Amino acid sequence: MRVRVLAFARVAEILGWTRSEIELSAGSGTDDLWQRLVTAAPALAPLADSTRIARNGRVVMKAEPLAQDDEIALLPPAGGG
Amino acid sequence: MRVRVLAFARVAEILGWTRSEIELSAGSGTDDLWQRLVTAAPALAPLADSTRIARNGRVVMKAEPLAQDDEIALLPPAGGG
Amino acid sequence: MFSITRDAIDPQVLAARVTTAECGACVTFAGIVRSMSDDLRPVTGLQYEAHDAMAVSEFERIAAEARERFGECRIAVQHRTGDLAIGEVAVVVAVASPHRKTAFDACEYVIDELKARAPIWKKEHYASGESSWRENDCHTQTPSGRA
Amino acid sequence: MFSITRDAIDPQVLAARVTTAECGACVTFAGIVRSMSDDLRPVTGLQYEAHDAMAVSEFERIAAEARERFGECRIAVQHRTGDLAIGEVAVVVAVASPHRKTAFDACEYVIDELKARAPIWKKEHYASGESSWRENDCHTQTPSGRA
Repeated sequence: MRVRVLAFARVAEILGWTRSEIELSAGSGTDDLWQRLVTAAPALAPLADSTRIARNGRVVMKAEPLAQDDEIALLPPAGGG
Repeated sequence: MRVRVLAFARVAEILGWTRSEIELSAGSGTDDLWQRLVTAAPALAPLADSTRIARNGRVVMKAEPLAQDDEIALLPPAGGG
Repeated sequence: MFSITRDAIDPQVLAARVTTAECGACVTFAGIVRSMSDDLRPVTGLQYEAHDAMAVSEFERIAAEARERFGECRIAVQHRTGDLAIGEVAVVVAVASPHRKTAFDACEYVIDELKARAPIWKKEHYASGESSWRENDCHTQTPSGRA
Repeated sequence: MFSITRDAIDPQVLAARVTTAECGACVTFAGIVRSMSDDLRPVTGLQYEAHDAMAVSEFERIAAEARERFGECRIAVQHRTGDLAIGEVAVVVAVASPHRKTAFDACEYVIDELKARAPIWKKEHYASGESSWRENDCHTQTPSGRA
């Protein structure tokens, strides 16, 4: 299963990319994806509480199973305006 | 003693003019001027409570003596904006 | 920063005039001639007149009060007089400040007080051919100089 | 009425877009790049990025909330992304309504909520050569999807 991940602001700087396609085993959820990203970039770990995860444009309130071609966005705290 | 009188809005329509020079006897006050205007245009009388009088750019709080060349403005309730 | 004009008002000109490099927020209020009166009569146009000098003095006083109440900010006020058509801008209040709360509060205060206190008058012309001078609600009843 | 753009924003265009013949009031908020950060460091410029589609959806939700809370009004929101210099407009909220109280309240609500909720991020670049991502105060703490 392949999902598209969008990273923004501080999170993008830590990951070193703003968009990436990531291959996950079937049945993986948003929590597994986050864990995968933290393993690759441990500096992400402290941002766990402040980073919201959106799946296909909607912020997920707790871990959700992923589906092929999902768009997952990693959203740091808002700073607009 | 001669004063310059400016009238606005409804008051100007009743008086039939927007500016006029009026000759008053020495010692006259804003109250005498108002009375003079009401005599000439009785339809002004009902506007007594709502019309403020300004002398040289300042609203007078009670009757004040007039001086030669004063500018007296007759101000209906505000309607700007 | 404070004026009465017979010409069309450009809100953007006032906004630019108040905004400096220290300002993060600019709030602009534009009062526009509506096609309908408060009592729901179709309006064809408005006519404004003012005691220009006294109106400008009142704008200055109101702006000083706003700065005292809400904090440092830059304020511009322009009101138009003469005949205005539907959709034309009758008055603009522009306020710029480092933070937005001050700008919002000051802008609303200035237009509220302007409507209540500034020596400016408005005549509504109706589709029926009638017309009438419209008074704003006035929260301060000032004594007059008649007695 | 709601958009993210990489081009310069003209507040007057948004104001004109929301104003109809029924509107007597138009309140416009412009957020401008300041020369000084909140912690008083000299700023040379800002860099904004956004999740464009989610930001626009959030603008729409916030505007619907504002209409429900404060009454019928027309609302436009535009936020810029990319590199902005001091004095440039980062965001504009324009609200037009028959009466001014609705326009003021709705405009302030929209910018307050936009800053708290919209997926938009700002990096400040300082005269010192340093830079940092700045977060707004967020009154709604939304749970995340990690556990």
